[in-house]
Amino acid sequence: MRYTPHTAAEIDVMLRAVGAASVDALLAHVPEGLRQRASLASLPRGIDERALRTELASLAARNRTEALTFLGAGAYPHFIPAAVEQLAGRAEFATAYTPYQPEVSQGTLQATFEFQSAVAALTGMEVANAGMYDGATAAAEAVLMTQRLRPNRPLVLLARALHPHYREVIATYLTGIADIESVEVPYGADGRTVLPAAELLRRASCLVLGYPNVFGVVEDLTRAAAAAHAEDCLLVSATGEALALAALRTPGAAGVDIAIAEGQSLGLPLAYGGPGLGLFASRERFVRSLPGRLVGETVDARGERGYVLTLATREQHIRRERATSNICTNQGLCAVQVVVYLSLLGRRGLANVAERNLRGAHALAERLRGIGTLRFSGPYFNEFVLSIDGARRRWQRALAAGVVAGLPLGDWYPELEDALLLCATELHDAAAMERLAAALANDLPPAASRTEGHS
Amino acid sequence: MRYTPHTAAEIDVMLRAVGAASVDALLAHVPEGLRQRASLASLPRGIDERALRTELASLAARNRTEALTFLGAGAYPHFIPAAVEQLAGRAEFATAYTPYQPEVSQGTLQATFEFQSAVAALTGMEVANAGMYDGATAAAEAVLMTQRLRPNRPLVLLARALHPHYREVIATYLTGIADIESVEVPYGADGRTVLPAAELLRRASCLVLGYPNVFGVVEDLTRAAAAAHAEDCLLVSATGEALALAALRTPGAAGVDIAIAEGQSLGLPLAYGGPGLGLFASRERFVRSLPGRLVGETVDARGERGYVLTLATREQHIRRERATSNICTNQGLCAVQVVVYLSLLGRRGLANVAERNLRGAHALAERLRGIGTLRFSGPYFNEFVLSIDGARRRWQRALAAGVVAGLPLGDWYPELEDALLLCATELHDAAAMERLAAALANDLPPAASRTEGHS
Amino acid sequence: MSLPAGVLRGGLLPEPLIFERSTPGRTGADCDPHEVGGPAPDAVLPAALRRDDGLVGLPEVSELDVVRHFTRLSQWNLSAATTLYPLGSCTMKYNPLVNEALVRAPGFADLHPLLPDAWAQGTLELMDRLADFLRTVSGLPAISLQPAAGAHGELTGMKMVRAYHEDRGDPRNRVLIPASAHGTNPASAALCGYTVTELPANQAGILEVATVREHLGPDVAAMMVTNPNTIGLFERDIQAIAEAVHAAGALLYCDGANMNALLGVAKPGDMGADVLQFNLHKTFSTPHGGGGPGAGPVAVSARLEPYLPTPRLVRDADGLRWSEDFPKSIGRVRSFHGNVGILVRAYCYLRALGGDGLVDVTAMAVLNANYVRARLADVLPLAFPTPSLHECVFSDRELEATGVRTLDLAKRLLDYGFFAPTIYFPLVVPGAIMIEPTETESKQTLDEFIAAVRAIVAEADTAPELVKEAPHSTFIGRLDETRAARRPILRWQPAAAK
Amino acid sequence: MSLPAGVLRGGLLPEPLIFERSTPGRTGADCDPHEVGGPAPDAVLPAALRRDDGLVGLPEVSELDVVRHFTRLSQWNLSAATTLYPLGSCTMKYNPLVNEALVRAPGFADLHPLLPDAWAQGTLELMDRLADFLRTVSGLPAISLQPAAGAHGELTGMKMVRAYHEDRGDPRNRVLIPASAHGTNPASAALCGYTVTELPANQAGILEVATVREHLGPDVAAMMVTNPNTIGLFERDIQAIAEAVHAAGALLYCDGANMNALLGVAKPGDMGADVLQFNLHKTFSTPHGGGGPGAGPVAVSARLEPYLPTPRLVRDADGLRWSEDFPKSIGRVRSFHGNVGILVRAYCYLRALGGDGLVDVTAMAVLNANYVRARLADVLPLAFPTPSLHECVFSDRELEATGVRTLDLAKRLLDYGFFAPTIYFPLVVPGAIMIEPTETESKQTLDEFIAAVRAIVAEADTAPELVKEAPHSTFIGRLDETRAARRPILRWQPAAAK
Ligand SMILES: Cc1ncc(COP(=O)(O)O)c(C=O)c1O
Ligand SMILES: Cc1ncc(COP(=O)(O)O)c(C=O)c1O
Repeated sequence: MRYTPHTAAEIDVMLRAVGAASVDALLAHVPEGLRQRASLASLPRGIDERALRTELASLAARNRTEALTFLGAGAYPHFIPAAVEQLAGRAEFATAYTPYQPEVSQGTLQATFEFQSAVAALTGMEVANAGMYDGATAAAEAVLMTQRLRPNRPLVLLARALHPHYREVIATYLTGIADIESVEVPYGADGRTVLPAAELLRRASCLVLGYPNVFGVVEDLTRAAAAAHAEDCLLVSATGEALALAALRTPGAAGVDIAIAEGQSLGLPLAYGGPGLGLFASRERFVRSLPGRLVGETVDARGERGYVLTLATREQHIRRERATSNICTNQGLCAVQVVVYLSLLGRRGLANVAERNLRGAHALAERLRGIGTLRFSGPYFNEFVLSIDGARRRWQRALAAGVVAGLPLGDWYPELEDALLLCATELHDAAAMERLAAALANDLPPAASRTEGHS
Repeated sequence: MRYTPHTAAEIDVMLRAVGAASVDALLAHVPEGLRQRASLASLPRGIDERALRTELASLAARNRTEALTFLGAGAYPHFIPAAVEQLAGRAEFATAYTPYQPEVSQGTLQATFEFQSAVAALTGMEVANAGMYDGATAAAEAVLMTQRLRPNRPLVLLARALHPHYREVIATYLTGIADIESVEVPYGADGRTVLPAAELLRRASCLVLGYPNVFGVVEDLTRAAAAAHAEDCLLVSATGEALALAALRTPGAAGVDIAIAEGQSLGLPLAYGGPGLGLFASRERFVRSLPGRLVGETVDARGERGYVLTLATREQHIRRERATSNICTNQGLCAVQVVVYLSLLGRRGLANVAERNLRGAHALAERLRGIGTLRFSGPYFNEFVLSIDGARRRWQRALAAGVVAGLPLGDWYPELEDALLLCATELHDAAAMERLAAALANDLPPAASRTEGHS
Repeated sequence: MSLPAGVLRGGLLPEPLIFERSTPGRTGADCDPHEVGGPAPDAVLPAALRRDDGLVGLPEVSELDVVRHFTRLSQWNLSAATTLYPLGSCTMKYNPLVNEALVRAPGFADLHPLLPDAWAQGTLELMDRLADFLRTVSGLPAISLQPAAGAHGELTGMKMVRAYHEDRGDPRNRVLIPASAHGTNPASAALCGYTVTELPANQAGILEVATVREHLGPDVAAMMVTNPNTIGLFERDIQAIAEAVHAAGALLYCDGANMNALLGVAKPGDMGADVLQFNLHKTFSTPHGGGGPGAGPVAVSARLEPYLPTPRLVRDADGLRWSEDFPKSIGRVRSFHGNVGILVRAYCYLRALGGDGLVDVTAMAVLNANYVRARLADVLPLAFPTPSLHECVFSDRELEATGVRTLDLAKRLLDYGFFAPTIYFPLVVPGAIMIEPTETESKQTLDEFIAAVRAIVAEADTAPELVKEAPHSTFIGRLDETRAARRPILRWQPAAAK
Repeated sequence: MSLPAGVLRGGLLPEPLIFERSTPGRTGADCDPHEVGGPAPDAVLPAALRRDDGLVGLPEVSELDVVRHFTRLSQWNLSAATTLYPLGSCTMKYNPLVNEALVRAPGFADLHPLLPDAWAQGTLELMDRLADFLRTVSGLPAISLQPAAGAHGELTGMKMVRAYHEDRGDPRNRVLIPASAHGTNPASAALCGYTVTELPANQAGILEVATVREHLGPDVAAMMVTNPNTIGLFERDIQAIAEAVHAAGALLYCDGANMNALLGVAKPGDMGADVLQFNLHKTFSTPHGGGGPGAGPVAVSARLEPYLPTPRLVRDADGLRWSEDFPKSIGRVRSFHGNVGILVRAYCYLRALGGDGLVDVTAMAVLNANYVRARLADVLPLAFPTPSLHECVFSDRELEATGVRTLDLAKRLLDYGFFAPTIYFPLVVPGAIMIEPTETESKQTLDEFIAAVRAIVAEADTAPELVKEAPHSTFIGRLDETRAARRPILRWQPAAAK
């Protein structure tokens, strides 16, 4: 059988050692009624590696990844150097598990410690954990953490301009947790969140802002932190495009209390949205309230430096229902992959990729001037909202020409029905921008656009 | 700069240590006249990894690997399990070199020892070396070895049914080596080589037969060995399709003196013909005449078993112009890849793949009955010659339908102008065979065939 | 004479932190920021919003530095690809290399999650087929592939439990959980606002229906059971328990982390489960990645179906598409559609094995665990003599006289070239040693492991210090965990900042 | 107490031979022989031609066995991906990982070498562009990519030399080769039927034109020179030597293994070379694979062009195609078209670096070698004080008093985590230690290496036994090479067969 190595002769010897007449006899204590109904005969039979390759290739071919897309909105296409997946994918990283035995897991442990250090540096914060499932769940965990830190505050304030997935996940996580209400904070004409009144801040454990927010607009965290802290409310920044942190003032420098981000942009493929990686960083003084795993430095019996999982008393396997989170398996290998990416690019490479994104998106906005207008006046990084009449119709036509003209924002914001959320990264060259401009300028019926050959 | 890590500051410090004013000063002893003409400014500037990927992808797209082909003729398409390349490709195997320091090269050494053992088992011979460039050069080295073993024999006998590349390479290797004449031995109606007269054998250092030969036909090595040995002539078998050795009586059992083969079929991709791997196996008593590297077992200072390069006194770095071969860099990683493949399939898997090939090729021949006829009556493994009128025309038409109907043999054998050399491996299923049959049956002009839609 | 620092250790290379390899101005991969023109950052970002620290604290190294660094680090791990990793409850089976190659195909890897559904039909089809597989295996009619791991599946499941009761106007507040349960069970229940009541098992390690009945009440929202439980024992009363739970108006949550024991043997749906999370990284062989990513799809009975997270995959004339049109849904539990890369691997595994292969998986997993159990039971006391399935749990109580504890035995096993079993879990077994060999291990490997455990037990008598000071042969010695927790150092800092 | 066998050694796992992991009847990957029907083997193959031993002697292991086996073995190697590998003459530079990914694209990997040329235009285009790069770099007008390695390129080149002379009715029989040459030079010349005359260098390690003139004569077919020579010294008289050689009717063969020192510095064509082999695996960074595959393209001057191996790539209106239409060609030197997979990698490297990058390669390679030379010259005597380029050669003569020899120093370097330099080559330097750091090494790495060498030289005085018994920290101790050669064991054999 595939992947099960025993020969019939070996099974015999083993059964004798066990004292069982057959493998079936080992299952005899499972109630007969259950066993009779447990057949898997309705499943297809197994196939060999050759057939599997053929099948997967034909499935992959039904995904149109060759199209030109300007989609961001929480998942960002970036170039990943070959070394990143080859190194993180090494079998010794990929097939180990949580490093419960540190003496034979130093590879994972040191890499994770380096990841924590790199995330702290990227966010400008003091501590970072070993990673969460994704940006949205990290945001939800951050909100719950503010509730532990400010236990008597019945509100959490969520910017309307925070990515809707993040708001939805926070909402899901909050249900059932008694008496916490979440309040939506509106955005203004510049696309930035209008800071809530002191009265609201005073009753809230936290204010959560996107950074950049879902419109790509850069919030003023420094002002928000000052306002929140004046009322002892914690400020949480949530970054969907982690690369932006290489260009923007760090959450740490701005005075944020908890900075979370989706790390996918930093060396992880789009993979239809997962696995990504939740980055979670905060202040030293809050470390015992952090959710998730932490790796710390120590020494071995001979005094050599080494790394271990630490502060586990926050975690479910020790604290059970009083744990700071229920997380167990996290996204370990993604964290390793991200730190490989960050190491490879380093200070200069990362700054340059970020600058390339910023310049590219602004060049695109410039190119589209006249075809549409910028919806918001606030500063942005690599993503912006274009107001354009007949947004949905034009989007559909561009599609027929093989161009995905970003995201029609009406799906998420009814008030933005005539707006497209467009993203340009280092993967979009001038020719790609021309194709988008041509596709969006086109206001003819779809059939015509196809023959015009924009694809 | 790409791949050169120094910063300007470091270069300064290093130059100071060296006592040179500039890097250029280090080159000052190279004659000025040469330096002035050495500019590489005419070469394009470097590109980054992203641009490189784009360029290579567009080149790869110009190769029509998606076509249905029935080509063998010395290079055989086989399925390679993913584990094979992933394991052999591990950086520690790929980026080491010849294991001159065995204490830190045991990975390469043990794997090579295992390779030698597996090749000996596959060929039924007593010793095998660590590999040669390819089957053809291994054949040439075998011929030269027979000249060392039978120094006073002015002839080498080469079967006409030996792959022409092998014959050509042997001829190239023999030029300049005084007074050796090579004689071509014809084939008969069954496609097998007509054994040469005793008179010829008596003057020859060796007789070289394909096994299977270039027509896919299985020679009778046992008879050939008896005839050759009766005249103290050595028998060399040359196998282009190494997988055949899993189905056919081994050269060792048949009494061959040197068995060489092209190992590509055993886990190496086609790669447009290279890198492949020359397998080279022989008898214990000839070991000191072998060309190429050998790995042997030994012990370390503590008595632990380990492996080293051995019997190096045969080699160029010690014996220089008196070496048994000039080979230095061989195909080390290919040997590792082959032993991974052989390990993964093992006795049963390999026997089954071989049987699948044999059955498939015979099923194909059966399917083509009536469209053409088998040119030769001798037994075959996964390749055979089809006589078919208008072979080249039909081949051309099949091509237009996206099917490469094997090799028009007229290119290599003028007497076989109306013959196609066809190969079917485990990659050819019944539908593929149907497509070939349909394509070959078609005797209409090319344009028509295209609209008939065989592609 | 002692060797200078920085020297090969038994063949492995030491390596500092990547930050300690940095040189100012060095970079491994770069990008020309001017490629497409566009304004400079300071032309469009006000100074107060601009980063001005030059990304201090990130590494500055070459590509070769990075390659050597992580290649060296990787070699310091033991892993399922290099040795037996008998970590109980974690199902560290072989992770087929072909799956790693397949998931990296650009058709899967480069797919943006917000592409129009029609443009993602390959992945949607794969997800739909995977869902089908999992429905069949679980015997439950509906499923969501969204959760990112087992605990996330638990959270999702318990949120549905809450939604169900609230929807009926009967918001209950208590959940029953056996004391042997994995820590994620109580933690997940708590995250849904439930208080937890722990239930004891009987002398045989089995949860009795009577115990359950005793604790049931109108305030109980659900019972969470792991079956087979974390001792590897099948909960024989499970159907009766389900009936009791249902009769009390509560729901039955099944923790599916141990599904490797049940393929073709019993379906949670048939046991009466209302909700079950899969741990694809365990049962369906996706690599554990040093701690993830995993995937924790959650399957439910008909009564919980309306509450499944959105978006859900539905099929109409045009093919598969995502729908949010489920008003009772608990909503999203993460962004986008799940750890799709893990789903692809799990699909490959299921497809490769097929129905017959899955049945064989469980049969061989159970045989292997029972073989280890039988061959060790004379030297280590079993936690319970009850027949077990895919794993076996021992305790260290007979070692007590030697002073050797479970931890020591685990550390000493490392010297023998094996990863250690899960230890001190489940909490109900003193000094628990929980061994799950999985079905992919050969008899030879098991025999070597058994010999090692037996040798260590003997060493505990003859040379207890050898065991207590283990490991001796690892890259690094026993690490001081107390020190790490007392004065936590959680990141490297630039020298100036320290 | 000594640990039982089979135990972790400093973190590395031991592993027997794959054959010793076998179990009768086991297999890792299989194939259904009946998929497409067809007759059974015994129906079509007479018994005398059929294999009947069940492939005895091949392994019988599972996929997991294979994965663990080769993963473990791989970790026993030091490699350029894990540490400095300063093997002189071998140019062990960084091998970019992206090239490994690119060459595996199915468009390259699955291409049959006998496909119609029109169907292989991508690879042909790549080969043509690579040939262009190499022509520019060498300053020679024509090239063949067919040879599989450096020595194979030499053989090809010398066959052309022979063809040239024979074509002119002047078959000469002697070749001049400096004593410092690589062993492949005389071996290749001998394979072409030439006798070899060894030429000494002068006190400075340089070959003088006078020495060459002295040995030239009408029987000399060619002179083979390596430039820079194997001591890393540029042969300054090269142009005068070329003139003398040509004046005597002979040809100049340049061994291009050291081209890493010449990019942008000097072109062999300008030096007067008639033929030059490239070692792509050295100069152009294709991985060395534990001993190959490499590639040894051979470039020639106009007068040798007619003799290049066939087939040759020509461009016509339809694109690139193979042509055999070169009647003076020496013919094939191997099957098909060369080690194309290696050519793809070399192309990627050349394309990524471009002209400016290649110039930088040599500059940095020369700087690194000179840095090591400068920092070690006070503790190890240089073979020659002459200015050197990309590598430096020391001798062990000053260690003599301590009893420590070059071999010991090399073994001790392993303890320090470095691969050893090339030793005892070139033969003209007693106890030669030949160090080629290459351009991809950082100053830090070089400093660590320098510190290690200096420490060992100090140890030779203070603790000579420590050095003489090295290595101490490797996976296995110093191996007995004499024993291996005396009673050679060259293969594993089934127990019964022994
Ligand atoms: C029994 C049991 N339940 C739940 C979990 C939690 O699963 P995960 O780690 O994927 O979150 C685990 C895994 O550790 C487990 O063993
Ligand atoms: C100077 C020199 N010439 C020739 C060769 C032979 O090259 P190859 O090993 O590729 O056959 C080498 C490599 O070892 C070399 O260093």
